[in-house]
Order: sequence, then C-alpha cells, then structure tokens
Amino acid sequence: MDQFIFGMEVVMNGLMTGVMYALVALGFVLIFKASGVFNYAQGVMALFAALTLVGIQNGQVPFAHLINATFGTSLHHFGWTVPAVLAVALTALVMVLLAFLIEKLVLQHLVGQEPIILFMATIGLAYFLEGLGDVMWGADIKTLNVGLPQGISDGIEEVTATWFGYGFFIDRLDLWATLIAAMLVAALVAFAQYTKQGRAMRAVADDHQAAMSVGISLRFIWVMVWSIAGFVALVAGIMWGTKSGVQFSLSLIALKALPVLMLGGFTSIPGAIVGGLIIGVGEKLFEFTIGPMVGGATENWFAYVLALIFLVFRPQGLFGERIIERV
Amino acid sequence: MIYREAGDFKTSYRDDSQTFPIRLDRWGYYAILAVAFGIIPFVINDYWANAVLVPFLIYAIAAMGLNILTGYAGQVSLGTGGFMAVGAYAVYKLMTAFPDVSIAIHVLLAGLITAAVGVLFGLPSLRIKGFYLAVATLAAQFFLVWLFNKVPWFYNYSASGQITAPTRTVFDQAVTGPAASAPAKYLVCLVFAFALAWLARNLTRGSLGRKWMAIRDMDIAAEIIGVNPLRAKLSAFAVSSFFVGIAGALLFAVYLGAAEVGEAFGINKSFLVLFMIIIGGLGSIFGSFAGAAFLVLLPVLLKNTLVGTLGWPTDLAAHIELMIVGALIVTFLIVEPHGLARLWRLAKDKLRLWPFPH
Amino acid sequence: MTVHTTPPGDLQSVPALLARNVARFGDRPAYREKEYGIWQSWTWSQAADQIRALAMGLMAQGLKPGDHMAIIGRNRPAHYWGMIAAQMCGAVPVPLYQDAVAAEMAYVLDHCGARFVLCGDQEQVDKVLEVEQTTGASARIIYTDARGLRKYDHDNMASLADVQAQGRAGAATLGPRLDAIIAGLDYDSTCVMLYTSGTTGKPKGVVLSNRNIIETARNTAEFDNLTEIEEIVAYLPMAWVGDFIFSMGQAMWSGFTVNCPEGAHTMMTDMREIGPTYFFAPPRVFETQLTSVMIRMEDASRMKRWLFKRGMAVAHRAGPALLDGKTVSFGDKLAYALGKLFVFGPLKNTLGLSRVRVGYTAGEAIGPEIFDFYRSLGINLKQLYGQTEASVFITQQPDGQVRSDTVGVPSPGVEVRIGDNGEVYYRSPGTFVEYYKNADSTASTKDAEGWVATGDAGFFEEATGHLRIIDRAKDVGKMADGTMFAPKYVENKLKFYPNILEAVVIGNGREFCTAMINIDLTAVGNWAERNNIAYGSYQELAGHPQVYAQIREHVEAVNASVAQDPMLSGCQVHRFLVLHKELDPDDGEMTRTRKVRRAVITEKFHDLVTALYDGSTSIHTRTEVTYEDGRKGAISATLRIEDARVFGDAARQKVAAQ
Amino acid sequence: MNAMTQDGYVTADGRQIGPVVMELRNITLRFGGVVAIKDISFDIRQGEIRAIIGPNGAGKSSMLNVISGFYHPQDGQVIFKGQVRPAMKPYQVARLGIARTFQNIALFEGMSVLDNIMTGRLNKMKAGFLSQALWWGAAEREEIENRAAVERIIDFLEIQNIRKTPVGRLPYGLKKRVELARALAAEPNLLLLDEPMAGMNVEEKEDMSRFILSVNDEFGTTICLIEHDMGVVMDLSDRVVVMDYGKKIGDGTPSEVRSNQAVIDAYLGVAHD
Repeated sequence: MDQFIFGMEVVMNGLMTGVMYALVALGFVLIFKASGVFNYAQGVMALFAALTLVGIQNGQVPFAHLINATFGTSLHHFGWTVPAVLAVALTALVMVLLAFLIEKLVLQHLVGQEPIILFMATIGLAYFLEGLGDVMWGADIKTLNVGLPQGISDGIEEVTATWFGYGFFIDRLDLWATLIAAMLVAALVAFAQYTKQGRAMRAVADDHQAAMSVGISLRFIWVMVWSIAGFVALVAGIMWGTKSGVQFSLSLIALKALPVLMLGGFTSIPGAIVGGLIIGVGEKLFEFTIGPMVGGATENWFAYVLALIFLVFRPQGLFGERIIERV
Repeated sequence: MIYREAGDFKTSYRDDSQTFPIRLDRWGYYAILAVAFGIIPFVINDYWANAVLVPFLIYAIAAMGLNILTGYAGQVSLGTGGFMAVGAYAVYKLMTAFPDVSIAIHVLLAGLITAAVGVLFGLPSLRIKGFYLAVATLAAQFFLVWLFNKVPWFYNYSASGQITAPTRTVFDQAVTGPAASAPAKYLVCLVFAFALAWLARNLTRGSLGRKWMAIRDMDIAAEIIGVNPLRAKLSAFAVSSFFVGIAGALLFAVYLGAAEVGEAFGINKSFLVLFMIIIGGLGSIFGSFAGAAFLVLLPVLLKNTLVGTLGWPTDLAAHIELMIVGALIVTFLIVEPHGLARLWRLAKDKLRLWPFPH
Repeated sequence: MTVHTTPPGDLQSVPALLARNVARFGDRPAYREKEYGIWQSWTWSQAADQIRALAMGLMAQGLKPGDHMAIIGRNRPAHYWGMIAAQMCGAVPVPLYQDAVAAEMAYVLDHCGARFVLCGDQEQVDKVLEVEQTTGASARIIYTDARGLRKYDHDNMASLADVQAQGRAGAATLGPRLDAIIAGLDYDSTCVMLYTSGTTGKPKGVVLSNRNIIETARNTAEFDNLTEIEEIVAYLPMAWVGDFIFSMGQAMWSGFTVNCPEGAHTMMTDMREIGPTYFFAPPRVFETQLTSVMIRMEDASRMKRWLFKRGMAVAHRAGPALLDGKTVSFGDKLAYALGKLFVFGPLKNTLGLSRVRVGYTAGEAIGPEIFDFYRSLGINLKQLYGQTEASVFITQQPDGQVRSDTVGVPSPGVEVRIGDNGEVYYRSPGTFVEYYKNADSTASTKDAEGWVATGDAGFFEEATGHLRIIDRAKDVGKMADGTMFAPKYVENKLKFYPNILEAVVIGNGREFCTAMINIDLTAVGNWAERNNIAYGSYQELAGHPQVYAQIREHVEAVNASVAQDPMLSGCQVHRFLVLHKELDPDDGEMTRTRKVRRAVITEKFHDLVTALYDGSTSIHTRTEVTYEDGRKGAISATLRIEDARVFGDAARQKVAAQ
Repeated sequence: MNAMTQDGYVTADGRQIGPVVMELRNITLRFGGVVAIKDISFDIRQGEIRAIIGPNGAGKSSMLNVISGFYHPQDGQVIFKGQVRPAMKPYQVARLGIARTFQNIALFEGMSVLDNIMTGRLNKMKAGFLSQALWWGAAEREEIENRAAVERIIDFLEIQNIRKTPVGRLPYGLKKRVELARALAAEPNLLLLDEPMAGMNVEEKEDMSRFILSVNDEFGTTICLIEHDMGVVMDLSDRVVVMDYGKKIGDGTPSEVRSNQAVIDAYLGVAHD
C-alpha cells in the first residue's frame, strides 16, 4: 500500500517534471518546424535568460568583470533593484533582441545547409551564449526569486492526508510551474492554431517555397519563432532557476528535451507534450523502483535509453507518419 | 604555382591510385614524416608535448575515428566521449590487471573492446536514421559515463572514483605515469597516429570504404547495388570505435594520467571531436588532422593572448574563450561548411592551374 | 644524280633499326599510349615482339612483297607497328588521312591498289567498305578496335589481335620466311609511300626509300643531338611526312619514346602529362594555344593579370637572349628567374612544354609575336622548311640562330640553290625516289641531277646565310602595273592577328589588291562575349559592324607595314570583305593540312571577287557547304565590302585613280 | 517475329534470342488498399531488349521494383533462371546478377565517377578486412583488376574525360550515362533500366539509345526497360509489354503492339505527355 502511495507521489512529481520537459521540448519543436533548425542552444538560452533576469533584478552592471579587467575599475552594481514584473518584461525584450540577432547574424547565412551543419551552428551558438552570459553577469551561482510561492504546499498535504491517510509532499513551486507551463503550452498551441502569425508559421513549416510564394516573410517568421523560443526559455529558466538556483547545470535540461523529442517526433507539438510527460514519469518511476539497486542517478540516461529502445521499434516516433521508401 | 606536373604520368593503376599521385605532394608528405619522426623528438619539451603535440595527435586519432563513422559512412554520432571513456577504462583495467604486458598491446586491446561496445550501440542505426540516430547515440554517451561512475569495479574501488595511470614503459622508456618524458609520450602517440592514419586511408580507399560512402550518399541505392547495410554500418561503427577507443586510452594513459569520467569524457568531448571533423572536413583524413590541430591550438593561443598578454583573470579569459570558440565555429560553418580540407583542396587546384584561373 | 652516302653498318632498313634498338635499348620504353586511363607502355623488346607477331600474321593473311598496305586511323602504336610489319613483309605502308571522306579515299586506295587496309575502327572500316562498293576492289581489312564490328562479315576482315595470334601460332614456318625478307631489305627498298595533299589537283604518291628516311633521320638527329631519352607526342596525321619522320624515322634512329594521346579531345591534358622533350607543331597549333592562353588569362584576377603582364614583359626582354646564350644584365637575369618561378615556369608546365629541349614549327610562316612568345618562355622553338618530297628537311635553324622571318640554313647533307625565277631548288639524300605511277610529274619535279623544285620563291640573306621564303612560286605574280604580287606574304601578316583565322589576298594582274577574310570564332566570339555583343551564328558575328571595324584596323596596320618594303608595297589591300563561312577542307577550299586552295576559292567565290573590284559596297551570295556527315547544303548571306586605307605611293595612285 | 520456340527466337534484325531468363507469373501488388499491379504475367528472354511501356501511373515503376526485388508482390511468383525467387533483400537480389538504373538518378553524389562505377563491382571484390586494412595482397590486386574492368566500360560509354570528376558536378545527361556504367560494371545477367530517356533532349536520347543497343550487342546483356515515350521504345526493343492502370493490355513485338486497339486507346490523349 505504502509503495503504491509513494508511487503515486512519484508519478505526480514525474508529471510535473514532465510538463517542464514538455515546455523546453516545445521550444525545440517550434524552431525545428519553422526553420528546420535543431536548436541545441535552447537550454543555454534558458540559462542566459535566467542570468539576465537575475542581473536586471539586482541591478548588476553588465560586463562588469570585463570592464574592470580592462580599465582597472571596480564596478559591480548600479545600486538599485528592479521589480520582478518589470525585470521579466525587460528580459523578454532582451530575448527578442537576441532572437533578432541570431536570425540576422547566423541563420540568414546558413539557409539551405544540411541539418547537421545547422545543428553544429547552434552548438557553436550555445558555447557563445554560455560564455556571453558568464561574461555579462558573472558565473557564480545565483538565487532567482520572482515571488513564486515556494515550500511544501500544506493544502495538498492536508487534503491528501485526509484522503489517503498520508500527506503528499509537493512543492508549491512545482505546482505553479506545472500550472504556468501547462498554460503556456496551451497558449502556444492556440497561437499556432488560431492566430494569423501562427498559421503563417505552420505554413512555413510545411513548405518554405510555398509559404514565401504566398507572401509570408521567412525572416519575420524566424525572428518570431526564435523570440517565442526565447520566451519559453525564459519561463523555463525562471522555473528551474527558482527551484535549483541559476547555474550552468540549468543548460543541461535542454539535453533532457532531446529524448522527449525522439519519442514525440521533432515536428509534433502534441508529441512534445506527451513525450515530456512519459519521460518525466518514466524516469522518476525507474529511479524509484530500479534506481536503488544500481546505484541511483539513473535519470542521467534512462530517458535516452528509453527513447532509443522505443525508436528501434518505431523509427518515426510517436506521432510521425510512417516512412515509405521509394526509388 | 609550385606544382610542376609535366612529365609526371602514370603507367599503371597502382601508381594512378596511390595516396599522393602528384610527385610534389608525395615529397611534401615524406618531408613532414621526416620532421615528425626525425627532428621533433629531439627538440620537444614538456610544454610543447603537453599543451600542443600530444593532445593534437590523440584528438587527431579520435577525429579520424569519428570521421570514418560520420564523414565516410554518414552515421552522425554524439557518443564519442562515451566511447573514449570505454577505451580509457579498458586500458586502465588492463594495465592494472596485467602489469607485465606491453602498454602498446593494452592500448590495442582497449581499442578492440571499444569496437565491440561500438557495434552494440551501432545496432539501432539499422532502424534509426540521420538525426534521430544522432540523438540516440547520446544514450551511449550518458549511459556509459553513468556506468563508469556508478560501478566501482571499473575504477578499482578507488576512493576518489578517479582512475590513475601507473607507470608503464616501452623499450624501457616510461610512456605513462609521472615519470614519462615528453619525447616518449610524443613518439608513442605519433606512432599510433601515423599507423592509424595509414590504416584509415587503406580502409577508405578500397571496397569497404566505397560501401561506407555508398551508404552515406544514398542508402537505398547502395542496398540495391548489393551493399549489405547491416554489415556496412556495423563495420563502420566497429572501426570508428576502435580508433576512438585507442584515442581514449591514450588520452587517459599518456596525456591526462588521471581522469574522472564525468569531466574527462563528458558530452563536451563528443562535441569537441565532432567540431574537429566538421571544421577539418567530413570524409577526409587530412581534415581530421587539420580540425584537431585547429581546435587544440585555438585555446592555447587564446589563453596565451588573454591571460599572458592582456593579463586578464583566468576565469574571465575562460568565458571569453568560450565565446570566441563558439563564434569561430559559427563563422566557420557559414564561410566554409565543408571544412579546412575543402579549403586546402581549392587552394591546391588553384596552384595546379596557376597562372590560369580555370 | 643523288649523293650516295655509304650506309651506316647494316642499318639499311627500319626493321634493321628495330633490331638494333632491341639490342641497345631493349628495356627502355618505345611506345606509350594513353588508354583506359593510364599510359600503356611497351619496351623496345615488347614492341618488337608485337611487331614480329603482326608481321607474321600479315604474311599468313597473304601480304606479299611489293603489296601496298594502307593504314587509316589516329596515331596509335598498333598503327606504327602495322607500318613496320608491312615493311618486314616487303610490302609498302601507305598511311592515309583518317578524316578524309570516302570519295577522297577512293582515289588513293585505287591509285596504290592497296591489297591490305589497316583500319583504326568501325568508322574507317565503313569508309573502306563504302569505297570498295564503288570501286569493286576488295582489300583485306585488318582492324585495331573491334568495337561494333563483331557483326560484320569476316570473310575478308580480321582483328589485329587475331592476326597477331595467327602469326604467333605459325611462327615456326612464318618466322624464317619473314627473316629472309627482312634480310633482303636494303637502302633502296621502299620505306613508305605518302600522298601529298597537293594544293592543286589529285594527290601524288611520294615514294620514299629507306635511304631517304634513314639518312634524313640520322643527319637531323645529329643536328639536334637527339638521343633515346627524348619523349615525343605523336598527334599529327600519320599520313603527313612530318609525323613519319619524327615518330618513325628519328624515333627508330635515336630510339626515343613515341607517346600517343588518347584522342584529339584529350590531346592537351595528355600533352601536359607526358611533357615531351622534342616537339613539333604547325604554326596553327601554337596560334590557337596562344589564343587560348590569352583568353584564359582574361578571366584571371587583377593581381594575376598584373603578374602575368610583368612576367611576360621580362620574358620578352630577356628570354630569347638567354635562350641564344647572349649576355644579359644581372637585373634581368634575376627578374627572369622570378618570372620563371611565378609566371612562365608554371605556364609552360601547364601547357606541357616545360621539358621541351628542341621544338620545331613549319608548314607555313609563323607570326613573329607568337614565335617570340614561346621563345621568351624559354622554349627552344625553331623553324624548319621542307616538304614531303625531301623527307621533310630542306633547311632548319641551328640553336642560337633563330628568327621568325627566316627558315634557317640548309640541313646537313642538303644542297639548296635559288633559280633565276627566285624559286628554291634542293638536292639531298632525302630526295624522294619518284611519284608512284606518275613518271611525268616525277620528271617535271626532279631533274636529271636530282634537283627538286620546291615551288616556293625565296632568297638567302647575305648577312646570315639564312633562307627566307616569300611565297609559292606560282602564286608570286605581277600586278597590272608590273609590280610584284606575293599574296601569301600579306596573308600571313594578316593571319598573325588572333582575330583573323584565314585570309585570301587577290590581285594577280589587277590594279590593286583585295582580300577575303575569315574571322577566328574562338577569339572574336570570346571578345563578343566580354563586350556582351549577342550573335546568333558565325555568319552574324562575321557580319557585325564592330568586327568589321576591328578587321579594318588590322588590314590597315598590315598595309602600313607592307608599304615599308618597296618591292612589295603594291600588295596593300585596298578593299576587303569578311567571309560568311569558315574555309573548310570538306568543301575543298583547303587542303587537309589546311593550306588554302587559292584557285578553288577564287573560282568558287567568283561573285565576291567581282564585287570586290566593281566598287559595290555589298553583295548577296549563296554558297554550298558540306556537313561532317558528308551531306550537302547551302547558306546564303549578304556581305559588306569595305575600303581600307593604304600608304606610300599606293595611296597616291589610289587618289590619282579617283 | 519469327516462330517463338521453347529455347528462343530470331529477331527482325537477325539476332538469336535465348530461352526465358525471368518469368513473372500472375503478379499482384497492393499498397494498402491501392492496387498498383493487377495479375500481370510475362517473361524476359536471354539477350533480348524487353520494354514495359504505359501512360504515367500505369504501374510500370512498381513492376520494375517487383522485378528488382525492391517490392514484394502479395500474389504471384517471380521465376528467375527456372527457380521461384523467394522474397529477399535488395542486396541479395543484386547478387543474383540483376542490376538497375533509376528514373531519378541515384548516383553517389559525394564520390567521383570512377568510384561510382567501382561500386558496381563491389560484389566482385572479396578481399578480407585485414587485407584491405593493410592494403596488401588480395585487396590491392582486386582493386587493380576491377579498375581495369571498369576502365573498359568507361571507354565503352565514352566518359574518359570525366573519370575523376565528382558526380555532383555532371550535367543530367552524363549522370544517366554514369549510372548505366555503374549498372554495367556489375556484369549483370539482367539489366533493368527505369526510364533511361526521361528528361533528355533529342540528342541525349539518341546517344542513350545507341549505348543501350551496343550494350546489348557487345555484351549480349539481357535488358528490360520501362519508358513512357513510345517512339524511342519501339525502335529499341524486341518485345514490348503495355500496361495501363496496373493491368497488362498488350504484349508482343513493337509492330504487333502498335496495331493493338487497346494500346491505341490507352495512349490516345496521353501520347504527348
């Protein structure tokens, strides 16, 4: 019985992590659909967003390190702090600007290259952003707090306690994160389905040439998509940042999104969501059940191996169409 | 401009299909070998060995390995780091288990063991193609790293969880462990690099190489003209992993001396080697060396300028370095996606036609 | 009577020389051929073996002493072997022009009564069969390339390989017979029979004895001290005496290597690969090559073009002098060395000329700047003067005495004298035996003392003792006012311009000279491209006003230079037109060696000629043309006729005339 | 056509055609619900040029893919050299000596012309791994032998001057020729040509026809080609199968087929596509 209850708890936690995965994965899917780019930098973008947010909030001087090193000054803070909402807004702006620059400086020049080349480019981009974030705001681990509620949710504990005779320990933050993520996901889907830009985006995804021929500006779409991805990254950054501090490991959640994508298929939005949940729950359960026997930390690889095994039997992923080979 | 090809003609297919058909190239090649084997060992010091030459040779081997898999057989892999780890831990176990057997043999065996592991993780490539496969190879990366981390047997239950290379000798010269001298380390790596490059050239010029390239360029057509995709792909994985395994073994035993799997063979290793072959040039042995040289030298140069010349704090320098490397890679992909090898070939064609433009 | 030198030892026949070479250079390469992507090679011993097998085979096939065997095909070792094999059988090899159309071939095959024909490929076989249907003759056909011939009726046909096999099989009996015949060959037995393309009338079969060939080969080989290490590229028509002397005579005498290109389209690359040390080419080849060099350099980067200009400037200044061993300032030496490193060293190399030790050009006058261009690159390019009847060599330029306007001093063993009419006569060991079945023309060409009229007008320079050729003797005529008319002289000057491919100057017995001009499609076409001048056809381009303007400039420049020479100043071109079609051997307007057939042209284009003289400014004409496949067609066009400025007293006369 | 007997017949131009090499018996091929080929039977004889023609979408390509073993029919048998050929992998079929070209060229763009053609002989190269790795003995020997063989084909198809050019740089017409060369290099018993003339100009078509004929003539190769350009096919082939909507509507010599009413109807209106 207890095992089962624990299991339940694990599953719920898994589900919540899953939503987060789905959120990051969505960033990938959007970009991949619209520009055929597999954006490895997605995770670093999250880190960068989080760093910027903290930096702005605490009124840090950007590039203080560099400036001090070159001019022998000793700048650190402007001495003011920025309210969370404003800071978030500013950061969002920065991410849009970033998206614009990426399109202008990188993507534009790589049109028509093989996917692997584009992929490599985004890895290069990831290196660059990681370096940039550190140079701008310093590499020390920072705590992020935008006023999201934290700590164990007493409400749930009581309720579950009365129901099951056992109180679930669930972090408020996770709840909020799940909520926000879920909302964001919903919003994105809605955006893609019902807005003009959304339709344009899907059109581009289906066929660049055709899209352009009906007067859709590829460049605009790309900037837009990357901005959205940037925004998603920001949200993800806030969640994970608040949860476990803003540090390099944050950029690794991107890697977690990869198996999610393999499960769901690189081009399917629902796939990303379902995939995210499966992985989230799967790895938590595995760690909970098998983990102890093999020394734990199985989250590191479980997702991949799962995806790998899954793919061997269904190469096109959960939602991809069947591949018919012709000559 | 420098080429003088008149009178340099071929009277047999053997001459025509030799590695350096043009006389001048042949001489250049011999010259380089002469310097590498005849001069450098006598002038090399620890700084040059540890900072530049040894890592260059080792990464060149790894790059050749990945190039065989990705550049020649068209199977993208992000698991290089993991496979290097296999090589490293294999050689460690062998060194400690059979101290009397020559280290050279151990390194080769490590390569073979890695090859076997490589084949295992290569199996999915029959069903999974292109991008999906690339991501799937991450499974190998993470699983292997985790494995060597969690199973104490691999690091002989050492408290630190690290593996440390004991001193081993070749011809009574210490090549591993603290006692190893710069020339010894260099020569060992050089010999392996040279032999493996020769091996790679042979494998890629013959029928096996053509099978790989056929699979790479158009797998369906390849199968219809009689290439068995299973054997072609797995052989590519095997050979590639063999190279990578040896590189890993040397990296640990000769270069690092001590390693912790997470940081020495993490995902970044995989990317580093991948960068090398992209920048160097896919499907080119020369490219593997060029790419390795580029990415080994770049940080050294940057460090020397930023910290040495500008006197910046090292952590800041490290971050700037990240930025520059990233930017460089992007620029490179934009300017010449086919890598240094292509640049080299273009330059060469120009020189051969000189003074004519075409 | 001809000078009889004593034969060197027993080397009195080509087969004898072959045996000598096997003994002396057995393992050195004798023949190479670019085939199947590499240079297939045969050492002298291997070649000898092949040849012997072939000879025995031919014998088995019924080739008898005195027979004629025609050889039709591109330059291939097998074909040279065929010729030697024929000699071994006591037969006479008769190489023919492979691009001759059936009609032309018919005459020759019939005239020499060839009992055997060695054909290169299906195309040649078809031609021969076609001929035989008309003539009713039936020669035995041996073919080298079996492609497409398997289905043919083989009663009277065999592949070279099979013939050789047959020969090897029957070696026991055939061998001795063969050796007997070979032993019987001497200096006076016929070595080869070559048909002169003949600028007029039917081709004549020039019979050349072993003496002619071997003596000439020996003398000239010594003249340029050719040895077994030379490499030559055999690419000129096998039917042309030059190729026979270089690739057979001298090759056999000196024992050097004959390299056969894969085909016409790969000539340049093959040439580059081999890098010959001894090279012959008619001016036309050097011309086209220079043109293509210039064109290719046009597209080069500014830096390269600058480098090229500077380099060539230095080369022009110092090159020839260095070549002739004259003293050169240290500065120039240095500059030349640099230029050689960066510009003409590589250039020469890409052209495949960097190893050339001795190079010859002949056949017609070569443009001074073309000549100088190659000389200044450091290529020892020289001129020689000769003809089939002389086994080529009459005069040639010794190293260090090379100029573009002379043809050098008499070759060793050759006597030369100038007739009172200015015609050049010679007498030499190379002097041909006779015209086959044509006693009259033999008599009319070669007198009792063995002096042969070249048919060219020329004179010796007192200072240097070098011979200068003005023109064909019979073409040298008189203008109405009695001044000298030497069309070729003017035409050559015109043709030295890359834009002008051919020119025909008319004016014999006329008041003034006029010219019909052929533009060079490559040069002019490329120029048009660079100035984005659109043109639909050769005709349209030829008629383009800007092209006309250019041509007029050239004509006037030539007039100016002709005016310098009082003897010839009457030959200035007053009016000219640009022809609407290229002069073409298939239309009989040129010989196969691409010499213009003056008579034919003036007759064929008589309407244009009249127009040139009746003062009209344009003329509509219709011309018959023959396509490659032999079909006939016609093209019609309206040509403009333009006046050109003339200089000196010619100008005064013109003014007076109006 | 002269009397067709068990072991062959003589063509109009007097070529002796041998016994049946491949027989297709009641072939039916479906993709899901769609029927691509419906109960088709015909045979291909030793040394003949056999054509399958039909309007676009008649199922020609599917038929060729069945013959080449790339598709496996739901019903019917493929009988090759007297034995029923079981469903096998494409590369196994290749080893039976069946080579093919593709409608939209399937060359290996990253390799030179020479290497592309060499791949055609992969099945003839048996050198072991070690021999290849050390480039010693068998590996080098067979490399040279096969190069020689390939050079004959290069010469035969007159592509000497592009020998070392990367295939990617070639114009369409030449690519088609190189592909033919690759197929020939395998010295196949049965050569399948998938629309060899597709997208060619008149000149190229003439060249290609010339080569197809001389291949059959020189090497006596049995050729089966599909083409929807009737004109070309009629001059080329000895016997023609006509397909329409997955059914066989005619089979015989060009002249017979030409006078076949069903064929005429099928081609009405589509004659010019």
